[in-house]
Amino acid sequence: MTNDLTIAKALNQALRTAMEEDSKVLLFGEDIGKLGGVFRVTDELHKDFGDHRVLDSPLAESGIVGTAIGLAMRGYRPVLEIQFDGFVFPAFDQIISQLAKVHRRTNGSVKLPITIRIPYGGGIGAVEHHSESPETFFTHIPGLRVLTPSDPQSAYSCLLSAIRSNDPVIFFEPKRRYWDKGFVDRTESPVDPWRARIVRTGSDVTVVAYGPMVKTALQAANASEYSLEVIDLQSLSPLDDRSIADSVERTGRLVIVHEAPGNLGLGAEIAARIGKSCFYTLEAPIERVTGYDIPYPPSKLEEHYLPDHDRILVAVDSAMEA
Amino acid sequence: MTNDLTIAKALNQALRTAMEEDSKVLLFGEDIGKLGGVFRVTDELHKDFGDHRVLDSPLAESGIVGTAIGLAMRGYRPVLEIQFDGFVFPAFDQIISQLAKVHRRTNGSVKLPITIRIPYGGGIGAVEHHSESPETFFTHIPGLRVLTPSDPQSAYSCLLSAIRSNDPVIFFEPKRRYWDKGFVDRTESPVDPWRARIVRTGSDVTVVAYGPMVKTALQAANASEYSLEVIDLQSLSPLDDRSIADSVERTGRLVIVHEAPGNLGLGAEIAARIGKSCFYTLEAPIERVTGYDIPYPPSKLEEHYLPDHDRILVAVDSAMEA
Amino acid sequence: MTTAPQPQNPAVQLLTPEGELVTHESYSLDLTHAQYKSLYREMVFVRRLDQEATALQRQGELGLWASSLGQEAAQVGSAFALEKNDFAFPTYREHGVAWMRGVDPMKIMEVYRGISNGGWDPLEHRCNSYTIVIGNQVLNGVGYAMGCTLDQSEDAVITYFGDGATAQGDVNEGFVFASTFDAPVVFFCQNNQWAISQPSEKFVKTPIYKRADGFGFPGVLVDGNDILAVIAVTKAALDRARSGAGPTLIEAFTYRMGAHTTSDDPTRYRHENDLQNWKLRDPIERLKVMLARNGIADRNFFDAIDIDADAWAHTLRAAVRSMGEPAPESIFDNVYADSHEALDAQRAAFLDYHEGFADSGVQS
Amino acid sequence: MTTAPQPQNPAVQLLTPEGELVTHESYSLDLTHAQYKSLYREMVFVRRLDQEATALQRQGELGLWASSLGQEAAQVGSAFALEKNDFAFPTYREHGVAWMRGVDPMKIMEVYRGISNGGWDPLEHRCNSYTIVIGNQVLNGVGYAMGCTLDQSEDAVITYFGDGATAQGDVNEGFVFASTFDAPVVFFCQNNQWAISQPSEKFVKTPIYKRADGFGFPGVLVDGNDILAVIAVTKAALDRARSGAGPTLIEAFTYRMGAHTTSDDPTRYRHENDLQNWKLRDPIERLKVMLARNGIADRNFFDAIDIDADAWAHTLRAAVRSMGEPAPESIFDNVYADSHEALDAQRAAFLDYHEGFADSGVQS
Ligand SMILES: Cc1ncc(C[n+]2csc(CCOP(=O)(O)OP(=O)(O)O)c2C)c(N)n1
Ligand SMILES: Cc1ncc(C[n+]2csc(CCOP(=O)(O)OP(=O)(O)O)c2C)c(N)n1
Ligand SMILES: [Mg+2]
Ligand SMILES: [Mg+2]
Repeated sequence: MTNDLTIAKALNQALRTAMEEDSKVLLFGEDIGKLGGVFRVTDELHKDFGDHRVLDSPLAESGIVGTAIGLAMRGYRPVLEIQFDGFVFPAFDQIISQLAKVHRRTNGSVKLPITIRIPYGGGIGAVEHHSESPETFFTHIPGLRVLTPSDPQSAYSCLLSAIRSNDPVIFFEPKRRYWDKGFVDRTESPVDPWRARIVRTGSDVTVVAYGPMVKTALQAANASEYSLEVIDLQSLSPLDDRSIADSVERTGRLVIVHEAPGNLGLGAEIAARIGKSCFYTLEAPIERVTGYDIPYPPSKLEEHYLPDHDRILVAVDSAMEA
Repeated sequence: MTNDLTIAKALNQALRTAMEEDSKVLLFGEDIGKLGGVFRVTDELHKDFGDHRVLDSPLAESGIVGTAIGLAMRGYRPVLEIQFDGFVFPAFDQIISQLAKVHRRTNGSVKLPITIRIPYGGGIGAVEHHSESPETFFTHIPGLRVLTPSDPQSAYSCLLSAIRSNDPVIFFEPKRRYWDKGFVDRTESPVDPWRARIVRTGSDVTVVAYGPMVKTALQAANASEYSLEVIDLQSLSPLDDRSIADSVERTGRLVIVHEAPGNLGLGAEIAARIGKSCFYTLEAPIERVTGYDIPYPPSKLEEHYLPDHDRILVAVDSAMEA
Repeated sequence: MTTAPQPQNPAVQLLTPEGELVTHESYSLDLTHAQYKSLYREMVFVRRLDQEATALQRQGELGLWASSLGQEAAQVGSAFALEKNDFAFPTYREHGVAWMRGVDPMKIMEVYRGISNGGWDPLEHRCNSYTIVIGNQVLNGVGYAMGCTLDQSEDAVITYFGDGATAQGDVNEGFVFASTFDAPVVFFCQNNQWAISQPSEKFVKTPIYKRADGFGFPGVLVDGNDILAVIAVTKAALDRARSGAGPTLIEAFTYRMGAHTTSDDPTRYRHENDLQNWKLRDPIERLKVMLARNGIADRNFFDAIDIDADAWAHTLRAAVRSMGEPAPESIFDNVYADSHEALDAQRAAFLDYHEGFADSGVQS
Repeated sequence: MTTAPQPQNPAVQLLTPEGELVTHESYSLDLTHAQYKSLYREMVFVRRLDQEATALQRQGELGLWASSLGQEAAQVGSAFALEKNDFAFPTYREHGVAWMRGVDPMKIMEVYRGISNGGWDPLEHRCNSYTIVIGNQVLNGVGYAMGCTLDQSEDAVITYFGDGATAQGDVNEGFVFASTFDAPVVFFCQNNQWAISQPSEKFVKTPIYKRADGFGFPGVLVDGNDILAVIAVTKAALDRARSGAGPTLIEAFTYRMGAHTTSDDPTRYRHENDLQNWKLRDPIERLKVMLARNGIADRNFFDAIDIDADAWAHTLRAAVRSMGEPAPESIFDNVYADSHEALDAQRAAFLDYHEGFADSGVQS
């Protein structure tokens, strides 16, 4: 069965599927019930599954994650919604001290199959704290997995995999792409969320992106005079650097794109790994096209902060001219 | 005036100096009064400066940082103690959402000259949450500065600079080196905390370390058959990559050492920057010697987790043999 | 869905919804006629500001707006009670407070237009930037108050938060720190019945003001739509704070008459009825009736204010529409207070890059 | 420094410090003689465990120890009140609770020896791993209790924390969530008067149990050194929880007779006097006098238990000393539940590396 769905709707469908296939899956978060979440990703689910499967939480993120851990110990598979990227930090302690460590601490006795959905990234003209890209903080934490889809199909497949995973998964949703449409195959899983996927093949430069920047990278590829291979990471942790290396072995050049500040952004890790594994085949320095090392700016200025296809093209040119 | 001091005592002296030179400097944290802190870094200061300069706080880290922000708005220069590395996370939200952003948000009107002292790192045989190296989380946040000393002299100079800085500074203290002794020149500042310093010159391989690993790197340098140049970063943010690059331009080889997990550890950023800036002079892939991507293990196993001089030597050999 | 809840315990009231002055055993307020009239004027302007901003948002001139409609008495009244040197820590909704602290409304507009994240200088107005992360400002305010004590000054602090915010750890830690240090702070909770789509009675099983007791300081419930009671109660709490007796929690029972923000759609979760009930308790109407009934003001006065407000709103609208935009490279400003070479280098590269596009004629 | 504080309001007591049985208007307890005797035995063993561990730490066999000395009645009594399927969420100090949940003390030793961060299987014993980050376990316990409700089971939860912990955001958020969802959880606060060097009266301006009221559920103060009162009060709270009526906060007023941990030096911050006062209120002595006075047990019984405990402690000591160490590569175990190639690769490289040293004869 295929359908033309928005990312938001694909996520909604994935939640529905997960709830249908496992009665232990429950949704928990602020305003996710009647309101359907501020982005309506949980639309209709409260109505269809009821109070015991879709729970509105008090306004306290540490509380949401902290109690979800207890729910998981009791056998539930909570899928949490954090309303915006900038509001996950009150829960950071529970995430790093408990969520990420309990399975290891208990020698495998206690599993915490918890998914934390977080709409993230900029570009929607929002006020402060509503446009952050905090993936570094979670990718650096052992014990967590981190996924982020880029289109409706990966949204559907990644979210289902996240919920089915027996490990805690931080699931970043590219909020400014929520309304992008695409086909979704729901009968099987045509996408392996844990692997990077080549979303456009090319021979001159490998461009690695994830989440909202995949579309931007594809735009750049369309506009470039060079042949760009665009890779969508999907999984930020574990990082599928082998797929990147395979591509770089062919192209000899790498450009990495993300919205988060460059300093210790994910691009740093990718550059470090590929710089080592492809040391003898890299023909140019690895380029990073990222947010600057500043707090996310007020919305009227966000376009100057966010990587766009021009900045990617300039980086591609640098790589080609090196 | 020079003295043979431990790092803990050098820090204590720096606090005393700062409190003497500016009556707005005050200390705030758990058990820092009569007890003098669990590591005695604030020893005697409560007695000598009184209740209004050395304040024991309730047991709540978000509260400590959150109220310190208000104190700074009122003109104070709070120096906070977080008891152990693993207990800074309840304060993470106040740090990232307020501490790091207020100066920018207020267009420079409000300065937050707050120093957060955090004993960090492993090697002391402690229970869980007492051996973490969380520097990535803070180094990735624009608006913060991050310092970590490696010996008594840098401890003294760095802490004074942190307190005198008009920006918030996260100050990581290498707890397992607290009792290491060395000379401290307190009359002037022989060390610029914001620059990396070459603590041993060499010509074959540049070894970059910081905090507790500087000593380990020096041990490796002593044991190596090659000539190692050892760099102590001191400042993790901003990162003085130019000094590293200068060294690598001479040696052609780089090994980075830290305790934190490798994945998105500081080594990633250093490797990414040097991989780019020294692309044409690097003679071998950049090596990282780091903690593994696992939660810090129980203490009986920590020696297997922590980089030691053998692991550094193996990395040096790899770099030389590449 | 339920009908509009009433505070379970009698709230302090000095002015009934019908505009009658009543007495209270513990609280009273003695204002001049001029002051009563000025309070009315302030509330009308604050409401007009809110209306105008809502309209500007619809027209695309603002990115978002959080309406203060219905909460004018709680905001204007509590801020009126402050001394000049006191310090206010608002959330994102306290336009009435910012107004009373002398903040230029254009600076508020800057924040919701996306030109600045802060707008005004908090130290100049002794009114903090709006805080969006729920609860953060409570601890910041308590810290500021601790500083007032250390300074042995008589300054006090008021920190605002909503009913929803009472769930946050930071708010409760604020109670602990304030209690421990006898900080001169007033915790001013506007219980406007809603946290976005969540009715407050769902998460708050006991009246909010009762929370204070267990932290070792008093709590007071006040009719938040009665500006006189709000002033009296807030003044008393500030006096207490100044005297060194420590914090007070005030629960101002009010109602969010608008949507949560312009992005919100309250029809998904609340009945129109609730709103109608609360319209009968409108804080501005109430004071107006009192002024008229007691012959303090007449129709000419009210009309003149409306005309003033209209004119003012007109100017505001025009000013917002023609607001300039900061230079792109200003995104690098003020990230650090001390010099920062690495960021200077990023700014320089940024300028070079845009220079490049300008030269080549490419649109960036 | 002050003399040992007394609870300001009368705490529930069924057994006086002098070992007299007294009645209480709301609480009573009916135990068999065998049960009384077994409670005594459990407390003696828990104390012995604590002594032994303290000694082992001094001898370098443990990395650290957090003593439960003086808190045996609070811990053994509250855990005694649990049903088999109830779930306990301890801090790092509840050795008496772990003991009562059937956790092998060797597993506790593993944690403090640095061999494991968790020791036992929490699901098997329905007793969570020790939680070190202050307050975290309170939310985890509340969540588990919410699950009990969703399951429509009669299971209940008890979650432990100290007086110091009441300042933490997580603990207060735990109160909010429990109240909102009527979660079947008992908040059991051992007010042992100290949070490391901080006397509880410094940060807690009003008795802790009173905190509950403002969150919408009852709080009870109990003499934490009176095991009978602890059992009665905890049982009542658990029953209430099971019935769907929601949480209860119990403040068990007790005293930390030892140092905070073996790393601590209490002479820096407290008078020896305080301790002496509290020795008169020793929880074990109190029950012993009651047993003797009422002819429930005699000297032979007490002596036999001491001999048993000695023998047991001897075995424990030997076992700890000869405890094996996990394989180095086990540090990679159980980081993830599902397969994880990247980490498998790290483990393989780790093994290769050590293999290399083994081959070359180099000591790693
Ligand atoms: C930490 C955090 N979580 C979530 C949000 C999103 N959010 C913004 S306002 C709001 C509701 C606030 O309700 P209340 O405290 O009652 O204040 P009100 O909006 O009614 O004035 C929420 C959930 C936020 N801003 N910060
Ligand atoms: C979040 C956090 N901050 C600080 C610490 C360090 N610490 C360990 S125990 C303790 C005092 C706890 O006091 P209390 O809650 O009264 O429990 P008690 O030790 O008396 O049983 C502190 C500050 C910690 N473990 N976690
Ligand atoms: Mg509200
Ligand atoms: Mg205690």
